[in-house]
Amino acid sequence: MSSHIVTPVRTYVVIFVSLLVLTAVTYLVATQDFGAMNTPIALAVALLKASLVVIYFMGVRYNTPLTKVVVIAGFFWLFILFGLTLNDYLTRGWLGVAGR
Amino acid sequence: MSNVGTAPDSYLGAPYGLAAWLLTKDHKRIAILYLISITIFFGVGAMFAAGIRLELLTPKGDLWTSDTYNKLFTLHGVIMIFFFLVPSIPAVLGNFLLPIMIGAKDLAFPRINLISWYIYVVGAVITLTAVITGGLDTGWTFYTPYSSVSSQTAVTTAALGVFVTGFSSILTGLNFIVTTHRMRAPGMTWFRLPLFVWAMYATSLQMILGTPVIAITVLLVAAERFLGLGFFDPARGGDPVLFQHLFWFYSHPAVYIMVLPGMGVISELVSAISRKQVFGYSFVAFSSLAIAIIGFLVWGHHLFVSSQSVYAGLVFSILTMLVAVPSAVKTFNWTATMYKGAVTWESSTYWVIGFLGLFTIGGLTGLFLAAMGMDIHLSDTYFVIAHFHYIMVGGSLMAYLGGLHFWWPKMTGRMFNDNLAKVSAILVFVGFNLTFFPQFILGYMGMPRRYHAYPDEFQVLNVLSTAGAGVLGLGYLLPAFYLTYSLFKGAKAPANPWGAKGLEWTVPSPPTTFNFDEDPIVTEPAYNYNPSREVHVG
Amino acid sequence: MDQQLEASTLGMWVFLVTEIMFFGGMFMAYILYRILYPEAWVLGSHHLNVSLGALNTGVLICSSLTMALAVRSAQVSSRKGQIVNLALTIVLGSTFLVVKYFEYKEKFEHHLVPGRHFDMSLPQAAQQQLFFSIYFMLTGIHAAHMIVGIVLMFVILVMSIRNRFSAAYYTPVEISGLYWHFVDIVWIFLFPLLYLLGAHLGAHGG
Amino acid sequence: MRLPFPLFPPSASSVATEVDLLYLFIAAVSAFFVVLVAALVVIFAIKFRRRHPDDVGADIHGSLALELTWTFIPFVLAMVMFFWGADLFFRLARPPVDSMEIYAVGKQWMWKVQHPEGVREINELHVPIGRNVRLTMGSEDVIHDFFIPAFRVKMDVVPGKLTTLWFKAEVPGTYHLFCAEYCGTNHSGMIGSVIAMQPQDYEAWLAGGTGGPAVPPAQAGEKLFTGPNFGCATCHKDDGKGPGPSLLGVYGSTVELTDGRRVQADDNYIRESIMVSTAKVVKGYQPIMPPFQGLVSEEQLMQLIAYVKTLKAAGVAAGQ
Repeated sequence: MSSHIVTPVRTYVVIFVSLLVLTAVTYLVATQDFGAMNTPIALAVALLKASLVVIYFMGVRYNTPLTKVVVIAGFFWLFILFGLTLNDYLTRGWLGVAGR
Repeated sequence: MSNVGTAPDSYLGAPYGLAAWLLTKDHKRIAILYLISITIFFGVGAMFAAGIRLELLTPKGDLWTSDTYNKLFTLHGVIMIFFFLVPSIPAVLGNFLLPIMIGAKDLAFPRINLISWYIYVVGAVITLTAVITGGLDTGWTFYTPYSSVSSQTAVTTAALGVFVTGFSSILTGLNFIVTTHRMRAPGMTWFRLPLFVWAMYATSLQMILGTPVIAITVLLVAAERFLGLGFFDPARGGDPVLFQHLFWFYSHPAVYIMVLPGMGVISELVSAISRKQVFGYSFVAFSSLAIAIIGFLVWGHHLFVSSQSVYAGLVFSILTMLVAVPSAVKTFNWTATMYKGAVTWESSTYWVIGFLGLFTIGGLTGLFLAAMGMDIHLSDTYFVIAHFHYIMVGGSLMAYLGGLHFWWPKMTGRMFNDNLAKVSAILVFVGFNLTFFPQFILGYMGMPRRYHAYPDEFQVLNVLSTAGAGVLGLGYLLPAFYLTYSLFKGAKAPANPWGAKGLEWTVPSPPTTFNFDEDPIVTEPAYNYNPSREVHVG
Repeated sequence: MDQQLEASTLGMWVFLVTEIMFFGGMFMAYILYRILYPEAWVLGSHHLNVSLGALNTGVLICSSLTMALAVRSAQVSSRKGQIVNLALTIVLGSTFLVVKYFEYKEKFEHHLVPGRHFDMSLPQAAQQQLFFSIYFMLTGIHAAHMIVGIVLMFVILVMSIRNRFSAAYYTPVEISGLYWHFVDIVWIFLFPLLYLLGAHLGAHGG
Repeated sequence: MRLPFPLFPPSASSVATEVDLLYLFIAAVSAFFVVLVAALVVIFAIKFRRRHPDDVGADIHGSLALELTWTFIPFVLAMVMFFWGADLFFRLARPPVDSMEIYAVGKQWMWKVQHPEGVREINELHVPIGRNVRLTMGSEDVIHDFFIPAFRVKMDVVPGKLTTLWFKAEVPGTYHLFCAEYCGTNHSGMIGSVIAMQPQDYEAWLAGGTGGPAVPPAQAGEKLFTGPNFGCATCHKDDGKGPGPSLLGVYGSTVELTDGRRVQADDNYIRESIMVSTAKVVKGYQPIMPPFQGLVSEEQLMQLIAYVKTLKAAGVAAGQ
């Protein structure tokens, strides 16, 4: 980071419009029945929106690799929390012990 | 303490006065503020412990009522963990040493460092309010639905206290991480860092990743209790086991938050007493990170009999077994460091040997609890109590005291009575084993934890344990006298009284406000006791 | 100055990681109970006002744009740009809270606030109450973050008016911006997870 | 030399010696390493003591071979302990199918027990030796834990669900029963005894009958089921033509739900279907059953479940 890279206003506006469009997409998708896929689609769109904010508005694109590691680590630990907790609830009864 | 400063620009020198201390941004002064506050809380927690041990002298619950006894062990746990052990080494020794060890003038965010101390104090005051306004009887584990529905004590206030204190821990961790990344002196590469810094870094990772989860969890308990929201109460559709998952997601790593800094201290001490490189530097450094990361994957071993799924139990059990490996690696490396060293017999050596003995027992007894079939019998018994006291008191507290003695001359500019320190270390070691070793046997005999009264056949071991606690108490009380005495009458400390390596020993004792007169440039690896034969690094 | 900016930015990112974990605990409760009681979750979600939720999503996205532009104005040393954009951010953030207030008020009126007054005649009432507990906790903590953000923006605005920031020094603007965007991101997830569940199953209470 | 205190609790169940064996194995490994580390540290500290104030240690940085050795050996030992412990766990967690079933309810601060024949007791549990006994346990308030050290078994009793624990007593005698999960003020008073008896003594004890005629839980459950208070039988007709599904043969079967999921109809499924009746609705039926949470006590619930279990046998007998 020798000097600040100033993002052009145009980029911000493009991202802003994309976010609004994606919000509309989330809403429209939610009113259609995709069976079990409704939630994954909604989450994917939310993830895309969040990534746009993180990469452009929050400027991770221009940041040091360390910042990127920090962001990824945050989500990775969230995944550990969710994953290992659900590893309990979703595996009840797998090994032939009733209710466990 | 105003008469302690040696050099006119020592950090202990002007400006004097309470305001200058309470508004200081100097990491060394903040370390002293922490030292004073956690020592007070150690005293409070120790009094609660004495109350517990006295009650258990006799099988009948005849000293306190059940209610009082339950409050005693709860507050002993809450205060010792959240207000003493978690901040102990990081906030006192880490605060003082980390910037000096990496050749910096201060932490990255001095103001946040001070704020974190104030947050700690506010959290402590809130928790003490809970003690006065009804106490707390949930056990430090706050298990629901007892804590959120059944308990008649000041759970909401105490939860708020723990919640607030959590942010002190988070800010300290954040400060250390940024400091380690951004403030290292020229030439201070990652692999030239003292191992204490690696340990503090690993601890900080756990602090920032784990603490927020306990913060929100106790907040949910408070909301369930106070606002009537439902999260864990089965009567409101909730699942109490979810609380246990969220609680242990922090509280198991918290054990490593407490012991990793101790490991860092021992790495420094073992090298200094042997005047030798730490054996297998990179293995010791990376095992800290391995413990920090794997430590987050093992919390479910607290839930083997809680009705968690058997499959999850298997996963948590095998991961727990894995976390034993880096701890073993560290222990062997410390031992090997002493091989062909030039080992001193000053007091530091006593603390180190004491730590190695107690920590090894503590670590190995963890294997009993990690083996699922074994844990069914042992969980929630005195075996567990003995095990974690060996880790957290035998390990962390022993290392904390060892570190405090080792760096005392640096922090205060005074030498203490080394012989008394040896006596103290021996008393602590003997007293500790006498207190807690019988509890392993009690646990296997089946004595459950948190019991106010117990069957007669457990009495002999309980009496031994209480007697040991008396010896242990003496061992802890002794340093309070000779260390305080040294502040006034101790000999002036030279810059490097132990002949040790490390940047902190190149600056005066006590250091000046800005640590270094000119920014140091590092040209050699850590613990370079054999400079003539140095292999050039990098 | 660069090094100082870099350290502060890193510090803020590390803090945001702790925020992720903080919200993570509540999301964990959300995920688990949604898996255990999928129907109650759909039922509960139908009581939420999707239009107001969507409106608030739009409001927050706008505020993120003005926030980003405020940081940019500081980078190019435009005092006027900073003041205008920060003021807009404050206005938009407050709009969000006002909308949220009306949503909460509606829940109170319909006896959807967990506790003694909760409408136990609803189908799967206990589980719906769980949904609303999590709804109020998540949105409540989020709103608390918004309030902190707005206070922060006021401070930054005052500093901007006093001409404190320029291309050479704009660290406070930058790091409060990071915080603001983070709060926006939380809402980006909350909106579909709370409001849009099973919207395709029809019959959502407008 | 005789110690003034015992090192082991009585060993009175089929698994006790197995647990003790694993305990001794880990204890032996631990003792070996504690002695090894302690001896090395002390020997090094003496042998390599500083003889001159300026002495420094030898210039040794490490050894990859040693590092790998002391990574590998602990790893292997830990894995042995893992597999041994897991294997033991399975035997402790899976009740044999031929177990006799006893119901236990924990509440602040007592244990209430009911035998299959209907005999009830409080803070005591009489069991015959040589028979597999399965406890089905529920809690009326907070988390408790049923712990019998002499049998080396322990299981949390969690409100909102049913948990199980099994053992086979082998030595007659009276043993401690502890609550091992902290449950409030009188936690340490939530204790009792487990009395293991010769089968004929147990039969005599059952017949001896304390406190009125004993109604077996399944019979009590049938009364609740058909009685007017809950009125289960008005909807759950045996021919399946009522608004609710027939419960014949339901227990132990796999049930398909309205959303297509398939679940095992075990104790906890039946429990949930009564308490949170609309959480898992059987395919083809409407979610119209009222939830019984707060209306049915933990004991009544167990009786209802005991009754539903008997319906299985009746169904099979009638159907085939």
